[in-house]
Amino acid sequence: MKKIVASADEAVSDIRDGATIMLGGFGLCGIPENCIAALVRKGIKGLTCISNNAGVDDFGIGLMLNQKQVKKMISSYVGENAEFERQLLSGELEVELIPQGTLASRCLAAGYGMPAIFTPAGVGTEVANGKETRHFKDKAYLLELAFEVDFAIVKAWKGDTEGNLIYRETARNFNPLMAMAGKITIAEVEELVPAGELDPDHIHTPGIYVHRIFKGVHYEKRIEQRTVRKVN
Amino acid sequence: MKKIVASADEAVSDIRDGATIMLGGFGLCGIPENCIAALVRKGIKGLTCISNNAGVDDFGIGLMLNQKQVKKMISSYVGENAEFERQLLSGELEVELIPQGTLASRCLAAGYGMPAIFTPAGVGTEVANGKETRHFKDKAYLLELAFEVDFAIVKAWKGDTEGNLIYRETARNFNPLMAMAGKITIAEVEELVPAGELDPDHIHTPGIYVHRIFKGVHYEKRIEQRTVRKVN
Amino acid sequence: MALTKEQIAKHIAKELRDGYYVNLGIGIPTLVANYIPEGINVVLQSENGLLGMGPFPFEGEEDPDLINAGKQTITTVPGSAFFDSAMSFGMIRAGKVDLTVLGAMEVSERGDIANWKIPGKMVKGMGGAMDLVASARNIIVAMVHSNPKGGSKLLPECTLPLTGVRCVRKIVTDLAELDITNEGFKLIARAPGVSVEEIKSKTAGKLIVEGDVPEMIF
Amino acid sequence: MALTKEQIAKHIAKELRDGYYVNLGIGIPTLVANYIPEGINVVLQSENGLLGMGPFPFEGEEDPDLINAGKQTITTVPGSAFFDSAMSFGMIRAGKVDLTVLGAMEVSERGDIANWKIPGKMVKGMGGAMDLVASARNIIVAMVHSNPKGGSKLLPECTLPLTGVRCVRKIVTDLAELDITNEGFKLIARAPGVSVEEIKSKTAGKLIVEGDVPEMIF
Repeated sequence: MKKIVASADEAVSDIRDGATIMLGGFGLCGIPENCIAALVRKGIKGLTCISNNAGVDDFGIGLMLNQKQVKKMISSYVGENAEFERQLLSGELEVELIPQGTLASRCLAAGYGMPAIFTPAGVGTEVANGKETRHFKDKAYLLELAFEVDFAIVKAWKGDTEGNLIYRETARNFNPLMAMAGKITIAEVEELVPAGELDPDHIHTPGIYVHRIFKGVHYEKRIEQRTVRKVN
Repeated sequence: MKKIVASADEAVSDIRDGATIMLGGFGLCGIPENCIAALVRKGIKGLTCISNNAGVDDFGIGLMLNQKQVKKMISSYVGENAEFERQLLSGELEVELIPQGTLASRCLAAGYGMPAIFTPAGVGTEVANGKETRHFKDKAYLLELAFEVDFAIVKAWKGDTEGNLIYRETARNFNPLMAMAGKITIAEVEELVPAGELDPDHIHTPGIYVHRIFKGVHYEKRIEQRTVRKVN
Repeated sequence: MALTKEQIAKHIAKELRDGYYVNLGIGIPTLVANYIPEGINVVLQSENGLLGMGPFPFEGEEDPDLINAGKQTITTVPGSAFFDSAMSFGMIRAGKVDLTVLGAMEVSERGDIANWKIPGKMVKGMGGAMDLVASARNIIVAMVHSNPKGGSKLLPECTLPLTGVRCVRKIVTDLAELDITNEGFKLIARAPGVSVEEIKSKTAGKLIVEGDVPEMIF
Repeated sequence: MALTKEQIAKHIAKELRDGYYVNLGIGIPTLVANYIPEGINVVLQSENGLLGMGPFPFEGEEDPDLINAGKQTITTVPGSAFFDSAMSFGMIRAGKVDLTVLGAMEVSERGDIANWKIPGKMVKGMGGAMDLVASARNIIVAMVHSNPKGGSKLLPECTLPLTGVRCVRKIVTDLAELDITNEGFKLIARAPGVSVEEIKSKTAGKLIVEGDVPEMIF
């Protein structure tokens, strides 16, 4: 069964209006640029997007927000983005904010077949509202449920024809977790190689978690906060 | 703070009678041979050992069993080992058998600060006795608690002076999980290199989980089931 | 004629589909890998931390760091990946493994399975069996129809301690292929030359026979 | 004289011990990295998936794949390691990070902290702050003593939505170093030239002053 697809457009072709999708990346680092562009071209609406951030005005998920394709964002940190703020305040966009570690763990739980996990994050705060709190050894934890999503879309550095993925530096972030959490997982990679070329000890996401893979093009890899030091 | 110790003997020097220790490896693959030898030399008794298997008569944890150092084994599969069977039947040795995936997940839970996890393994069997069963979406799961252990002892292929570890092939198995689960984690490696020589993208166990590291010697790497095919 | 172990494996191999990820237990299940139909690619998972298990190594090429869940020396195929035991059972629990084939001592007509413990005998442990049967989406049992004393291994209720409940979907024995249904064991195919009556007499649990039951073809 | 941001950071840096793994939040906490005492090695954790964070890159050497939790371009030091977000927060939850320094809008005398949400303003989210404060063994808050309107940020109870409860151990402000005790804020040290009376007048929560409170030394 071939996992290779020709393009981002083919990869996302069966994502429909109203789907729940996960998108890897932290800020603009390690985001699936090609698939986001394809989703914008496709023009589907009413999406629920699970992603740590929501992009900026003219890049990342911000591009989908501009086209009003997103009904709901589930993130840990949003709003580097004026259009996002406008839609939120006008009630066009719904936002659910969850702690970053909880976001990561709920992906992990999905990928590892665990229906729920316990985390102390948010105990005693409004995040705990409506959730079960349970004590283990006098410490309180919240019960947080595994995500269930139709599609997970991730970006890796290298991939092979079996769907094995390797990420680079901090562009790894949520990508391997979301790759495990999708019913259908789509991976775009900078370099696509034949099976056998990646060292099996170096693989971060085994191909069993990946259903479609393609070589992305024209990565911009925009930097959100360019910080440098002076040469002494 | 230096993590490097000179030898296996130094690494295990503060493990006392009655300690609970985890030992990495699957069968005889990826076991901490040097530390096991040091524990045998040290002669401490009354140990509770958590390890997927219990070695064979004259190798692995079997060497500690021969010296009657083990009070209790917590494993998923044991008894390739006549002395083990004798001690078990005579009541000298206590054994707790737990499903292999549960063993792995209880290590992961410890390493990830999760007090407990849910798994379907063992539902409706004697493994479920005395445990909480809970349904999520009509499927039953057991609540299994994170391990709490004094010492975790693991074997890696390569390590650096910061305690970062890389495993080789299926010698990885439980090692990265147990490395995360120890209050004190001891790592023995085949090759010990200066910080900066390992590719940070290739590291399986970040050094934050490792407290002591040393270069092991004289690895026998015994094969338990030598199976080959004929050249046609 | 009762099937040989190889024929049991060969018959089970017909269940393989292109792209399947498959976990094969020790014994007869291991043999299934020898009968993967042409044009079909499957990836073998070994629960000690490998996707893409290959055949045994040639003599002299054994690698002690490279073993399967039966602790046998093995090889990898191109495109393989190594991972730790938590991820290995994670992918099993998450239903990413399409098919699990394993042996059994007893199977009940509801699909309960017992394959890890015989009271009074030294218990070696369940290994990964409880995780596999609790999690795999599709579990096929490969076993002989009767135990060494001649008793049926297909029972109304298991008498041995259970490994998992209501999890087996299909059984292939030396005599027959049977599906687990809400009503009991449903006879799907007979070993060549084995009569429905013989299967009936050797199946203690409820057996459902509908219409003409075909013979297996090899 | 009230401390500068740099002095707050420098004073907090005295808490560092050799071998510490440290997570520094955005703002003043980030500056702590500039004042690591000589002879002390600490490893900086960035919760987006890095141990061994180094300084900002030289111009032209920015790598878009290498950022910190503040989304700034950074570098690594020898011996660094990358990992995913689940492992990153896993090591935080498991108490492997020895010290976390972060900013706050309000801290209560019980050690509750509020630093993520102001009702009526656009809420950007808690990011990793709730995980950090719920899990780190040792949390130091770096902030100014009073809010822009002159009100105290050290309160009997937080008025803003909480980030975490009973988690802060120490606060270093522009005026003072204070420990959270069962009885309230305990004054440990004064900024040079700042009187106990001034600190008392600017601390709304219960302040405990025992004996002679030393001045900070820089």
